[in-house]
Amino acid sequence: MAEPASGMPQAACQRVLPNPHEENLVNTVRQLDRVVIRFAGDSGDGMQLTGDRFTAETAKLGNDLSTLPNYPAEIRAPAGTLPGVSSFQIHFADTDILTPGDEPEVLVAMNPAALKANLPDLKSGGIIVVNTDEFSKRNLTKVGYDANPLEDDSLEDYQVHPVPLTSLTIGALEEHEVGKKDAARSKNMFALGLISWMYSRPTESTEGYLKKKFASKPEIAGANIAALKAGWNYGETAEAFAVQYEIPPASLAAGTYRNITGNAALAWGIVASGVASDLPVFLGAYPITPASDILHELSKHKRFGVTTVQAEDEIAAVGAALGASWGGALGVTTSSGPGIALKSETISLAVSLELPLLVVDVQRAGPSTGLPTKTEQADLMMAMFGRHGEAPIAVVAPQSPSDCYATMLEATRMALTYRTPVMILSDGYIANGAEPWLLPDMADLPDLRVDFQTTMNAQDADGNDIFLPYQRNPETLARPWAVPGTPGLQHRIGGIEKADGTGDISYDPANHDHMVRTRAAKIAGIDVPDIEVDDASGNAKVLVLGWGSTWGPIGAAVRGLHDRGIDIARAHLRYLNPMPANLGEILGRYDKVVVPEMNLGQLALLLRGNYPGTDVVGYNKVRGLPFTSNELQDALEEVIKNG
Amino acid sequence: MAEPASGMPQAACQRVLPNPHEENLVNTVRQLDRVVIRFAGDSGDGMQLTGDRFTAETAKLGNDLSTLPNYPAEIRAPAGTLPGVSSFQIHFADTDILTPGDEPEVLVAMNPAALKANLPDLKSGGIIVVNTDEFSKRNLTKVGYDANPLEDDSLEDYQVHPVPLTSLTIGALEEHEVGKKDAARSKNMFALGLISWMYSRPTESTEGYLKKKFASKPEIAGANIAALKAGWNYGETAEAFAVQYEIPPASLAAGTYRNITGNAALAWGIVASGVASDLPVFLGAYPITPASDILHELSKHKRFGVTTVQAEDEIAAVGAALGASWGGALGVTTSSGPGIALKSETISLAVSLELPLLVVDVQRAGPSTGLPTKTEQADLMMAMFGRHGEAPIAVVAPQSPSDCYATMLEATRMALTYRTPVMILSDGYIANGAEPWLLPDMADLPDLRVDFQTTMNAQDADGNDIFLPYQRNPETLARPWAVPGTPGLQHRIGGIEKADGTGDISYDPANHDHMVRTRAAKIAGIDVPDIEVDDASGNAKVLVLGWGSTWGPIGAAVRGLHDRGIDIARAHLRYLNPMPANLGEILGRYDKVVVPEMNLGQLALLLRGNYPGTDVVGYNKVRGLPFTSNELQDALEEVIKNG
Amino acid sequence: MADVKLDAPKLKAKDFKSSQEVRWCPGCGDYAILAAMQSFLPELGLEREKIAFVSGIGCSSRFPYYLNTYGMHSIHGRAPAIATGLATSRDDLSVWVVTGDGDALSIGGNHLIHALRRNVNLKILLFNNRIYGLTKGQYSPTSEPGKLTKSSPMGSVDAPFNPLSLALGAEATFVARTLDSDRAHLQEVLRAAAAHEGSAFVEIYQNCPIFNDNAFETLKNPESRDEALIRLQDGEPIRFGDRVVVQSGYGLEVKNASDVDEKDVVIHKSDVDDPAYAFALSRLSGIELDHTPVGVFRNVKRPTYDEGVRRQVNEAATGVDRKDALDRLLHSGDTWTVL
Amino acid sequence: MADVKLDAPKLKAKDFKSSQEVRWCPGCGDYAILAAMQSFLPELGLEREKIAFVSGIGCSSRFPYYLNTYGMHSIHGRAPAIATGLATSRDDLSVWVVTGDGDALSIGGNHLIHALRRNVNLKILLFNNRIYGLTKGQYSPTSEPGKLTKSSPMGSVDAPFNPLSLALGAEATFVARTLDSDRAHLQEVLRAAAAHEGSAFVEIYQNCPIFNDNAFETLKNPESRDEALIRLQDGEPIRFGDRVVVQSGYGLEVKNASDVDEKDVVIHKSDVDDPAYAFALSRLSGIELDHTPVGVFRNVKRPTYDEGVRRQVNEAATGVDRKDALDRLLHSGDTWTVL
Ligand SMILES: Cc1ncc(C[n+]2csc(CCOP(=O)(O)OP(=O)(O)O)c2C)c(N)n1
Ligand SMILES: Cc1ncc(C[n+]2csc(CCOP(=O)(O)OP(=O)(O)O)c2C)c(N)n1
Ligand code: SF4
Ligand code: SF4
Ligand SMILES: [Mg+2]
Ligand SMILES: [Mg+2]
Repeated sequence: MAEPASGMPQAACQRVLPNPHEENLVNTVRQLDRVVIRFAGDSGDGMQLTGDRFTAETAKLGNDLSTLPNYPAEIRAPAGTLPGVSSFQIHFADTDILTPGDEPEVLVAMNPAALKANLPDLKSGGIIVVNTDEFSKRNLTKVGYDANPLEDDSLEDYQVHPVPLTSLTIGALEEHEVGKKDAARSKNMFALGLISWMYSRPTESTEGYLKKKFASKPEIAGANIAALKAGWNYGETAEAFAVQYEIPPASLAAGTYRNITGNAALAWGIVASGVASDLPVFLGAYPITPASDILHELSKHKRFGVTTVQAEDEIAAVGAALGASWGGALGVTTSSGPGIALKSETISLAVSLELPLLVVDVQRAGPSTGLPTKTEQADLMMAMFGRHGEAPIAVVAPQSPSDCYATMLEATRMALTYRTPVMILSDGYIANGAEPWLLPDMADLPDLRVDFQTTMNAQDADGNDIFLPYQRNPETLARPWAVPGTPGLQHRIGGIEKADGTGDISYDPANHDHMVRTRAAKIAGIDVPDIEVDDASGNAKVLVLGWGSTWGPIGAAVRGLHDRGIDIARAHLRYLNPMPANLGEILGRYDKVVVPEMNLGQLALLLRGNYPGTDVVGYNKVRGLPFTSNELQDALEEVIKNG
Repeated sequence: MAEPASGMPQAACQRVLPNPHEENLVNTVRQLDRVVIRFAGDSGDGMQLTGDRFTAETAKLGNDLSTLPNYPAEIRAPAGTLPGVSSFQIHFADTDILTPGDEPEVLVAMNPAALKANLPDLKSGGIIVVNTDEFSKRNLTKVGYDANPLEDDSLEDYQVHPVPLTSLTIGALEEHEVGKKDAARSKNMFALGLISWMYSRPTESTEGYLKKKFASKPEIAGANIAALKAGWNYGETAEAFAVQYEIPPASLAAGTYRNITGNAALAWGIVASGVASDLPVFLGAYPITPASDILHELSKHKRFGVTTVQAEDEIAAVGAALGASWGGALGVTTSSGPGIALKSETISLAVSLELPLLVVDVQRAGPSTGLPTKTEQADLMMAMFGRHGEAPIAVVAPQSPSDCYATMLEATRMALTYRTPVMILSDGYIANGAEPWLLPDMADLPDLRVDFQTTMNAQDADGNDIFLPYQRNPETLARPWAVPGTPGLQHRIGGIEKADGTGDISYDPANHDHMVRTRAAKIAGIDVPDIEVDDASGNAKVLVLGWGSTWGPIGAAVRGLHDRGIDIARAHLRYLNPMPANLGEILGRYDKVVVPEMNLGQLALLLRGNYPGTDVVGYNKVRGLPFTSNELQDALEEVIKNG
Repeated sequence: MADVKLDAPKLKAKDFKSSQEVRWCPGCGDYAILAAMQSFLPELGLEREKIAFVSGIGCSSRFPYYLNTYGMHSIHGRAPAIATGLATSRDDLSVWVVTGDGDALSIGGNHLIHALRRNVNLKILLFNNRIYGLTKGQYSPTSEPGKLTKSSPMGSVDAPFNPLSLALGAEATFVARTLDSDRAHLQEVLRAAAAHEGSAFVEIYQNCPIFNDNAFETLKNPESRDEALIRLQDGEPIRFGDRVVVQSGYGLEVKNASDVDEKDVVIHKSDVDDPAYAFALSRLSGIELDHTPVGVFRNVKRPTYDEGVRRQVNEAATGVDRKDALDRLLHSGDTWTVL
Repeated sequence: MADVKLDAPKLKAKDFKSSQEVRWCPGCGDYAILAAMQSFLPELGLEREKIAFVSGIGCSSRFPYYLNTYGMHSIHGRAPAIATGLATSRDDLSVWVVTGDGDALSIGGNHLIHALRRNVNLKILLFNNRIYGLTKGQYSPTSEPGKLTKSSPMGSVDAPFNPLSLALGAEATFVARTLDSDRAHLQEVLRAAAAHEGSAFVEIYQNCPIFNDNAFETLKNPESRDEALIRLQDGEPIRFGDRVVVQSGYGLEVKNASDVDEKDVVIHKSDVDDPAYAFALSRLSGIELDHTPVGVFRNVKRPTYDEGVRRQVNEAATGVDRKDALDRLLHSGDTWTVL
């Protein structure tokens, strides 16, 4: 049970309980179970900060939530233009939730561009809070509005609240020691105050945040806090805002939570992997959207013995990581599609060397440069097969932002235990999306410590102790990891085929066949947990099976069907190579298996190929956007109906 | 009907017709329908030349034949060592043949290393002609022979002909003006003469060849010719050689033939593609085994308007080829696995730019450096999927050395018609193997000329003529190819997603989905001929389906089964993406489809995935060697028997 | 390359504007370079279709979209390779490469040095803002040591390249430097680059107001620039403000004019064959920009790669009937006939 | 890097021989380099396990197999990148890179120049035989223009790199050249390279008797070598045969000793900070080898990359309880508790 944080501004305490007969009275408070709000403005308007603060307030209140920031693509467009729009969406509820929401019900639009860009997504009948001060002729023309949409009937399907946010903010700050420009820049805090009032969020933590952030500029802190309060009070007093909403806390598992993005969770999962394995972490990376933030985040954590090398290119990045792995570090490399493609030759070397290596692919829309800021799941086949020769590697995919942490630990376990590269397939949606994360207990950190080889491991014909660098662990098929510096175990490794055992170059046909099969068997034999099916009723004929970031939307869709009494089973694949041992059996239980993917059917092809007899139905959209749970619900229902 | 070439040395005319009762008489001539001979010696012994000349003689005699050279791997080992052994195998027959033969029946071993390295392959009971002069204590120890195998019973399963080749040659050349060293170097010609006698081959063309080759050193030419004749005469006179063999000509299709390796045919296919399309050819390449010879060959053919650029690396090589394609050339890049992996990011760009590009992958054993001189088929999945994003390209595979020529023309047709990269999957076996090729008639050269875009192709809202660089041909979905230099059609292309039609950058989700599907549809819609099945009896329950270089061994195996009255159907895939439209229907006809591949089952996975319901049985060996037809025959029989 | 006639432009700057809206951050130095380029291009005396721009990826690499010529916005670092293919196979085009410090020197370093050593007929414009702009502000191979960025929160420990030294070490035949903010100078350098047969390497200091603002302020600020900016003029003594440049060992040194004998002042000559002088010049300023020469450092003639390649092909191909030659090729060597 | 003590070797050459049979062509220059290396390594004063060799692909790159140290035969061109990862994460190892002219300068050019500018503590030995050996004889980026090979049957039109000029343009702190056939000189150079803190770039002229025989004959043949080979000695005037080297403009020139005033003879100093002198020296001989200096061209101190990276990590990590810090990291910033 969540404990709602206290400390709302004074006015908030005077709220009136909902009264169905007085709905139109001022300050009616209405209970909602969930709401989706989107803050949208120019890149310079501070929408990400606004969203982050609203999220923090909401989290403290005990709601479950999920967020999705949306930055302008690639380039910084001039202020007030459509490509310059930045937005932040939050979905929060009194139950656990799975996605940042299909359609916002509330849109805060700081300028005409933000209105125009986001209106198509708004739920019909939704609320629009709009900054009228920015609706000048000039700004309207900039985005192609012939007429002012606030003045014609184009918004008649929505509840529009026109608020002169800029001038109200400036007005509220008249007595503060800040210039007009700085005052105007606080308008996002005014908006935050207003929306916080509307949804009964406490603003105290934001005040504290602002004081800390602007510790060296107390006048700015003061102005922002004043704007925040002014916004709150404006909601409280302005007649236009007839209703205030309350979303009761969700009943979440007990524990301490924080909000976390996928990239941060991934970086922290790497840090945790270093701690759990007691190895130094070595990241070789080259910046690329949407993976760069992992490099940025890890660069901050040198205190964990994390080395980050910004290499000259992706090939050098993975090469350096592999060199560090050879030296006994946990070698990691992070990139997105184009960079992963470049790394493929070196990953193939890592397969041959049988050294641990973590390769993170934060997938974005392709092919080629594609849509760098948009999400996609179209690198699965490259992860599986994008190397010359038979070069199998392990592949795993996190299913949500916070899940990145645990997935990285799992990937590390696989890499270290089996001495193999592991590809981690995140995507843009997971990378930048955020959700509350129940912080794990340090006592539960797995023990991933490694036994480095330090002694001879065999005897030659004459009974002398010798070291065989490709002598395998009979259970895992892993070879010894004898790092340079280990006395007496000097040996040479390389990309030419090696005799199993000795590691000497071997052109023997039988040995090559044996090695190809052994490397394949090693990956196929990786110990992965069984996949779990959620088939509450036990009557489902259709299974929906996803992987990666579709977890949230699929879950929400399935919940919708279940709520409507429609039977459907659900499972989600974290382990893509090897797949769980029980998967075939599970697939066999259902008449049809629906596989929603943000690609043209990559997992579907693998399932058809690996589990003959399974009737796989793909649901594929490649729009650079996550699925909405509504579309999925419709699609699943359709399959169920058509038997 | 082949016309046997005349002009054998005198002695050959005095042969005696075979007489079953006189088998042990001197100079008995026995008819054979086929034979497999392997010449083996040190790298410096000139075995490739010997094999080539024997091949030329055999071809002229009208036999069908197939050859396979085998060079030492990678490095030049010291003389007389096992890694330094070089060999050349030829299979010739009085019918058409499909492979260089599983096991040699005759081994010419110029030194102990050659004997040791090749003996395991020799058919039991086979003939060994061995140069006894090289069997010194020192040479024997070098290769780990404790005792002289010529002197113990280790060769008792074979018919051994010990011949002091070196001293006989030196002796024969005593009166020639060459030093002892040069004389000794002619021993390969002595051996050639002897084997030519044994198999009744004319040596005239070799004499001509030697005269031409050593035109500037007539004494060397003379010595070689003398050695050749001495070898012949030695066969004729030495009592040891009781039997002479004859293999009557095969009845091959009428026309002019030449022997050709896969790499040469591929290079000539590229030359022919330039001629057929009337485009300049631009090859960007970086040397790599076993693809370098294509670069070497094309470098010689500048007279065809072929430009070859030896780039700084594979990424530059494909980049330059793509740049040239943009400029209106036929852009080609050639490499092997490691290099193709490096090219993948740029191929993904080519997919997005929708420009023609030919990418040749001469596959070798992987992963990583693998076994560079050994063959494999393990890059199929990389060809299909080894790029980030949904980046489909066309994939074709030649089935034999001479087939490379036609396959390149087909690849060019696809690339030019559909404006797409096309991957051509050859392999080491095809690349270096050789077979007779019925030379095509120039009149049959396809017309591959392209319509470059030179005019506007649309109108804007105001009725002005405009150029839409992504306006598609409704039939092929190809976009216009408007090369720089074309007046009025200036436009910009790039790897960011483009609006269909205009080609302008577009972040529109619906457009991205449309473009992803359109690129996929374009490849899926490529016009490829139906696959043909050879199911003579019509009673087969099992189909064997191969791709690429397994064509020969599979064909030979199937012929063996048919000869034994066992029903089996057979088909071979040249078009791997898209697959022929009738393939599904064909697969559906059979209870089981056996797919032999020199990988762990890549085509098998694709077939299972794309043609659900097909019972695919993989036959996989990854030994760096082609299949033998015997093992295939056994494996197929097994499947047929087990129903 | 297309025969550049640097006279009588019949096109205007506006003829080189494309229909695409220009999208860099407000105040980005790329705008000035674009404007300078658009008003310079008519001087080439070429039709627009004879000009091709190839870029990699980066803010700077969006340049081709804004020019009404042929353009390719390719992939990160590969523009010199792609342009090599185009320039080698097409002698009628004027081929320009636009790249950034990350694009050209980090991921694309290999293609750059190879294009320069081969002397492919490309005009390579490196927009050096000493930062990764597009990916939001990581340090680049030209950032100053100690630079604080998202990927170097404790300060970068990378020693930077000196792009001109690197180009000279890679046998570049034309090496120049200019500034985004000085249109006249920029155009003068573009003019010289265009007239050069072979690879012309031009480093353009470009301000990124968002991630590395004022990186080149020393050279722009009226208070400092006279002390820092050295305008090279062929055949002229190197002077700036009241300073002059003199030889010192194998390098160069700045002195007060008053302390130096007039005859000791170095006379700038870009056409010296030995690159040692240009190299010395490139070392006059390091990352600190205290004495920064701009202008053409080196401009010498050497056979171009593309011309060499084409000459061989043309020699071999002249007068050849390809179809006939193909038939003869197929029939060359040992053949036999089955009747 | 592991603390190199250049004294009291307790190991012998044979201790550095691995069990693998050496497999180069008879007469290959690589044998001599290997022998020199094996008898030099004891001088490092390090245990064998403290030494790691990383190579790319090429004949030369098989080198690590033959040394009883740790070794990685990696992939083509990538050895400097892989070695950078090893050297940066392990301060206790002596890391050597063995590469060829194709491996280092063609496909691996980018990693090479970046390792040099960063000054990663690597000893990079470039076996320059001016040809691609392993792939059987195509021209390389150091082959002479006009070279006839299988891939250039009408003669190569590529202008070559001067590897030392390139390294200097890439900010190399240690640059040297030596010859396969002169064991004493080779070892002297290896000694200096080993003692250098940072990237040491050593070009070794290596004969490939199979595909490019006698490429360096001018420097080896007793009849020509005295006229061609210049042995650099720190602090000594540069003389060879009856010739001397004098400054000429920003470069250097060879003169008859008798025509030159003793004081004008250049005194070789490898420790000059300004790379202009070393660059001038690198230009003294081009592809023709007419006046070829061997020895240490440049040897200066500059902070190393790996040391800088490690210092930051060590500073930050000292005294940190990682598990505890992880717990605090997870709980940092805004958190809330559900009871
Ligand atoms: C293969 C690949 N790796 C990384 C990226 C991401 N990326 C795009 S531009 C860029 C660097 C841009 O810096 P610069 O070349 O200096 O250009 P600027 O934006 O500063 O003009 C990077 C790392 C990419 N697009 N492709
Ligand atoms: C990615 C890749 N491309 C190409 C090759 C083929 N290859 C191997 S070594 C080599 C060049 C060798 O030349 P060099 O580096 O000079 O070494 P050398 O053999 O002369 O010692 C090439 C092109 C390869 N192994 N991998
Ligand atoms: S980030 Fe910098 S370089 Fe890029 S457009 Fe903005 S100001 Fe220009
Ligand atoms: S090919 Fe040349 S470099 Fe390679 S091993 Fe033989 S002689 Fe040495
Ligand atoms: Mg930049
Ligand atoms: Mg070489």
